[in-house]
Amino acid sequence: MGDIKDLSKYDKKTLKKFMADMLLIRRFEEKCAQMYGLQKIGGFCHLYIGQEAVAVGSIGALDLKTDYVLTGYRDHAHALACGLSADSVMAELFGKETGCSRGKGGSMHLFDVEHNMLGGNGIVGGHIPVATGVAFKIRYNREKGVVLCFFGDGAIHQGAFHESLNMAKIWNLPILYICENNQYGMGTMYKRVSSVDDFSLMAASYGMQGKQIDGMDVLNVFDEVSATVNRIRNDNIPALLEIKTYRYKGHSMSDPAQYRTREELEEYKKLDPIVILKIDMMDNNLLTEDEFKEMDKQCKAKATESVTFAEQSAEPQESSLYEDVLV
Amino acid sequence: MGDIKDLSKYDKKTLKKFMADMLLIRRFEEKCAQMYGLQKIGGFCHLYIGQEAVAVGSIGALDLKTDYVLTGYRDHAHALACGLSADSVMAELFGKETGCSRGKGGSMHLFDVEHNMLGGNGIVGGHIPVATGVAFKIRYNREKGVVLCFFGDGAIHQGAFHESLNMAKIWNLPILYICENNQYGMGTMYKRVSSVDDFSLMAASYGMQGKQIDGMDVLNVFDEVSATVNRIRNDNIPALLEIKTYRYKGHSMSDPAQYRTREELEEYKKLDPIVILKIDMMDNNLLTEDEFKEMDKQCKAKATESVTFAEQSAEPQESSLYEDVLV
Amino acid sequence: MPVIQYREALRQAIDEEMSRDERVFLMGEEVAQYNGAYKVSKGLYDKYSERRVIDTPITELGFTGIGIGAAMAGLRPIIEWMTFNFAILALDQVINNAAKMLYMSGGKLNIPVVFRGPNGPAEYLASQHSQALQTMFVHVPGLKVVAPATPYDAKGLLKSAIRDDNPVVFLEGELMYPWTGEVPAEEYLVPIGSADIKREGSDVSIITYSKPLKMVQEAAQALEQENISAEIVDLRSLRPLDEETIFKSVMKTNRAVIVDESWPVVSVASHVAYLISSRCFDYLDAPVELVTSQDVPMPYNHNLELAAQPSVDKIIKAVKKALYIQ
Amino acid sequence: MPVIQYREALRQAIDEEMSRDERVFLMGEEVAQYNGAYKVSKGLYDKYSERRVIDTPITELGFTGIGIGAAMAGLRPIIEWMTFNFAILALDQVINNAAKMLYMSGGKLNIPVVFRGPNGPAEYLASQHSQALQTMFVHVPGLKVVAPATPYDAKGLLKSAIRDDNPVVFLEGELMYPWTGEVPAEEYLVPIGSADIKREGSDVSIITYSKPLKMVQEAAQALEQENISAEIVDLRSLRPLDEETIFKSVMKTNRAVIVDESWPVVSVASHVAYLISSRCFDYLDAPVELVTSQDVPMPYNHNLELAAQPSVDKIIKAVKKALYIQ
Ligand SMILES: Cc1ncc(C[n+]2csc(CCOP(=O)(O)OP(=O)(O)O)c2C)c(N)n1
Ligand SMILES: Cc1ncc(C[n+]2csc(CCOP(=O)(O)OP(=O)(O)O)c2C)c(N)n1
Ligand SMILES: [Mg+2]
Ligand SMILES: [Mg+2]
Repeated sequence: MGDIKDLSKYDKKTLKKFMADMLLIRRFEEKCAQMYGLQKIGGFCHLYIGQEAVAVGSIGALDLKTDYVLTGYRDHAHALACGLSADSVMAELFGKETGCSRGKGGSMHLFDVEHNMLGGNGIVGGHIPVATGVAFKIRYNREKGVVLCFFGDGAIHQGAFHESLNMAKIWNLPILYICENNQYGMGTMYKRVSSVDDFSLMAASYGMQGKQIDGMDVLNVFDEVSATVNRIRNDNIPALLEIKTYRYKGHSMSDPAQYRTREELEEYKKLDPIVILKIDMMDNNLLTEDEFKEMDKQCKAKATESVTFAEQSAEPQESSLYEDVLV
Repeated sequence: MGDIKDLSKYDKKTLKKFMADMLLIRRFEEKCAQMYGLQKIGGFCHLYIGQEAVAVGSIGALDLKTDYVLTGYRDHAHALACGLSADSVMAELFGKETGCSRGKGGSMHLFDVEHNMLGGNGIVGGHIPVATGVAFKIRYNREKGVVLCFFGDGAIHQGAFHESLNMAKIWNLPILYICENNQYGMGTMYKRVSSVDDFSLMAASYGMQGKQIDGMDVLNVFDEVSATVNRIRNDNIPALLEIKTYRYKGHSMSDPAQYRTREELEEYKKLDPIVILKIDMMDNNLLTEDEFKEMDKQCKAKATESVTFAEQSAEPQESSLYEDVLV
Repeated sequence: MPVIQYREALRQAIDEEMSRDERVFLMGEEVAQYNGAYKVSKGLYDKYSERRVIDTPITELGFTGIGIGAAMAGLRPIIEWMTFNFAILALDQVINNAAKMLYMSGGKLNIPVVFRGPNGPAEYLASQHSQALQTMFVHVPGLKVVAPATPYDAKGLLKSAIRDDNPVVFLEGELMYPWTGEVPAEEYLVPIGSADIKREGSDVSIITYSKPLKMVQEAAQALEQENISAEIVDLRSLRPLDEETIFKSVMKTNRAVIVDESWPVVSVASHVAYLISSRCFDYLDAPVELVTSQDVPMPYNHNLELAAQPSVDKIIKAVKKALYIQ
Repeated sequence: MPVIQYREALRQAIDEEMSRDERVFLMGEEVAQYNGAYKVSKGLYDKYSERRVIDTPITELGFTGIGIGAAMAGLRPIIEWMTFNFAILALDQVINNAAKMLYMSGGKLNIPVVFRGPNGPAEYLASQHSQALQTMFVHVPGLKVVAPATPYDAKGLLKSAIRDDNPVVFLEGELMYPWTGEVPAEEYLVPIGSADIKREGSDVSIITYSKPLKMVQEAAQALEQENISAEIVDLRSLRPLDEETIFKSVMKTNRAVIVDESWPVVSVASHVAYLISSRCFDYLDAPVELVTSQDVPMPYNHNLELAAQPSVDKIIKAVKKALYIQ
């Protein structure tokens, strides 16, 4: 510590946006936990607290007019970072008609077609081929875009990963596979179920570049993903990044997370992505404590308002049960 | 060429057995082709001609009292090399009651439980997890054995491969994965569908040792597999070998193999595994032309007799249709 | 009218739709340079190049998912499964993504993809390669499933399937590929969801689809000799099912036999038999009879494998049973 | 008699069989150190150590195949699928290997494996996580499939399944795990293949299995108030099916309603309805009625998801329809 990070190469607006996005995710997820406790939200609800830098830094490197994002079931953050409103996400979690999936998808199935966020998927690894198919479409149409495909340290062992990366490489598809290694797949520490410690090694099986990077510093994530995405955009050669991060909460709301120690958790909280960015910005005189407080207040307010919005929204009509089965 | 290979470290009986096994496979497969032409054999029939050194050299390194073999649908050679009689394999191909699978399995489903040859599987890659499970049993029971799991250059891209190797490594299962790279998966040259040229690279994704070796020289295969199997037997650490080989015939009997040139085929035939061993043995005065001819004659006779056996065997009773569904 | 093979009818459908719509492409194992394991795609690689006719590695789950992703993003993929036996590996993608995406996205993302290839037994292929797996797909809401038995229906239905905005599972059959039939030179479509009366009759309705149709036609001719007039209902579409046509026929004949080459338990056959039993309750003069494959894995031996499947004889027997003859 | 939870009954069965037979082991995601996603395996890791209670990576196809290989080589694995929704990924191994190995090896290699886990909808889990997938397994010869609805049946059937020399698919239910019931302290087995009359009655047979049993029992009680006497047939075993018990009941009551939480098309429900319609043709006084889930993917919204599933009300209505009441 002690060293001051030089932020001069970043645009202040960008930095503020990263901070605001991370804060919104944090406050939104906290609100979800609260609403889950009140049984306003049911089922599985996988929170992203602790990992904010990954979604925000990576998606921050994209141009969502041409680029795409797909992820698994821990998807609130990706949806928000892509630009979906807190209102429509919260309404979805409440199962309301105004939710981004009309109340039919719930927490694991958020979509934002307008901003090219194509889900949200409940099957571990199930979206990896699908994301690869989206990259296929970009290449087929000779478009400019790149796909970010996020998945966990648990998902990387699924056959779908192996099959997809090989095809992405032989067809030169513009896709960046991002393994968000938050160290656990449910109750399982990743080392217990993995034959390698460093997942980026797997890239070599597919003739791709692979890299392991720190995911607690949003600017590091942004820099690395930007560089990789630019390379992909130019060369059409897919890549794999392992981004090391940590989730503060249990796997889902029903998990007491007894498989790890308090100490381990506390150790990681010292690397809090919001705190890191805050310190770096303050060190560079790009943020004051008051500004920070104000931003945080606004994010809290947005989270609170989203609950009001969700609560006041209508339940879907029973007839909608039969809609959307087929076009 | 010109150089004489020193065979002094090999036992003469072993060398003769390798020769006899390769010759039997060659003559047996030729007989199959003939019988297929006469419509005595139907369906898919995948011949092994050209690849003999792989099955014979690898299986020659095993002790089939404790070790196991599993492979795909191109399995006649593995069954014969494990010790199944030509009669019972040919009878199976004829669909007869005396076949090793009572005429119910056919070409792709040969089994020799007595010699621990556990199939024969028609789903590309489908036996890789199964073979891993056999290795699991060895470890569970703290036995001495090792499993050889053979599959093709086409199969290696299946998700089943990725999932299995990871588990084999985390549980220290005694299994050697052998990718028989005969350069084609049906009509597809392996490089067209693979992001790497050297499959042994993939071992690194699973923290295993991987090696690419020549598969036209049965002694080379034997040496390499022996060394690897011994290491596995001692350390319980699985491994991956890519054995480079070539199939002379089409993928199956219905494939005219127009996807490759005559020249390519002729080039490979110069590396014929039987010829290589013959020259090496003759150079070392371990075989005379007459002995070779006599061996070949015997193998031809065995192949011919197997046809007689198969023809004279009874068709299964119609009632057997309903047997073996459940124990 | 030109007489062409079933495989050629499929090829024409793919070719016409590919030239009509730039978003349509064909992907699968050996579809391009090898011209297809069963030559359905013959010539298409030469015509459309590797951009639109694409050989895949042997990764059914993976390339099926890629098709779904491409469809979700706006293309209209035709995914060929070399056979349906291998598609079991891809079922997760079909059931959990293709069939559900529209629903779980609240109507935002439709998946206009066609999954096609040979289904059902051929000859001497043993248990892993001889499965008629329609049950796995017909059970699932969010999919359409069609199974044409003639070149005419094959072409018209495949064109409809490619134009459909939903995922369509399209069942062909290895032994049907060389079948011939009349196919008009001019463009036509066969709508998904409509059964076809392949033969009018008055004594019994024989309901079938896909490959068994031919046997049913033979059986009907043989029955004619014995003055039994069989009506043949070719379902063509399994999901949605044209219940009206089925019921109308049975209400007329008052007897039904269903012929299906898949296993009997929880089959399309038993489902249709239930539907008829329930909706035509007051019209049925006899229990609905089923002719299906035996409830066993397929054996390799040819006599056994024939014994395991429907046959003209078995159909005739079932019809007579439904008519209480003998 | 001790009253215990359904999950505890399963745990007892596994525990007893593991101590009885050294070859039995348990493998799956989170079964060991986490004590099971739904706590069925609680305490077993501590008792039997990592040799016999094994956490896997998230690789359903792979570890299912490993179970099959281990069974083929002489062990007796219990493979836990965290839910059946994820088992679609493993279907190839189940259908192409477990179900066919005995047949295609001509009787040489049997596969004594149990595949178990929660099947069917729970609450608020949306379409990918709420599927009742029995159709996919019951269709396939070479498998046995059981679906107990009470702690007593769960324990007795699981012990039978573990001792069975064939692959057995064992369907549980997340919402059933906390259900309680009497389970004897002394050892017992419930044989696979036998249905159980859970309630005697004379006016109508309500045939069900798995989770809907509780609703059916409630409905029967409500119907009692209206002087309608319902007999409840709990199938327990779906393959093989105890047809005799079903038919005997229907021949007595002359009316049947089938309650099944899976989708309706090509379902166990419609298959059983066909069987009854055909074999009890002369006994049925009304068409067989079905109460199933709606033919749609499961929505997340709770009101909608309840509307998508069977309910006491729907069962009562169906019974009345079968009785031509109102
Ligand atoms: C195919 C499949 N298997 C199992 C599950 C149950 N499950 C949900 S999340 C999860 C752990 C995934 O861990 P990881 O990939 O590391 O992602 P994270 O939850 O850490 O974000 C499991 C086992 C599932 N949803 N899908
Ligand atoms: C899952 C699956 N997909 C497709 C097939 C059809 N098929 C049979 S063999 C084969 C090629 C396999 O090639 P490779 O693994 O290289 O083995 P080789 O035939 O060269 O021995 C294919 C595509 C199959 N049997 N199973
Ligand atoms: Mg994780
Ligand atoms: Mg090959």
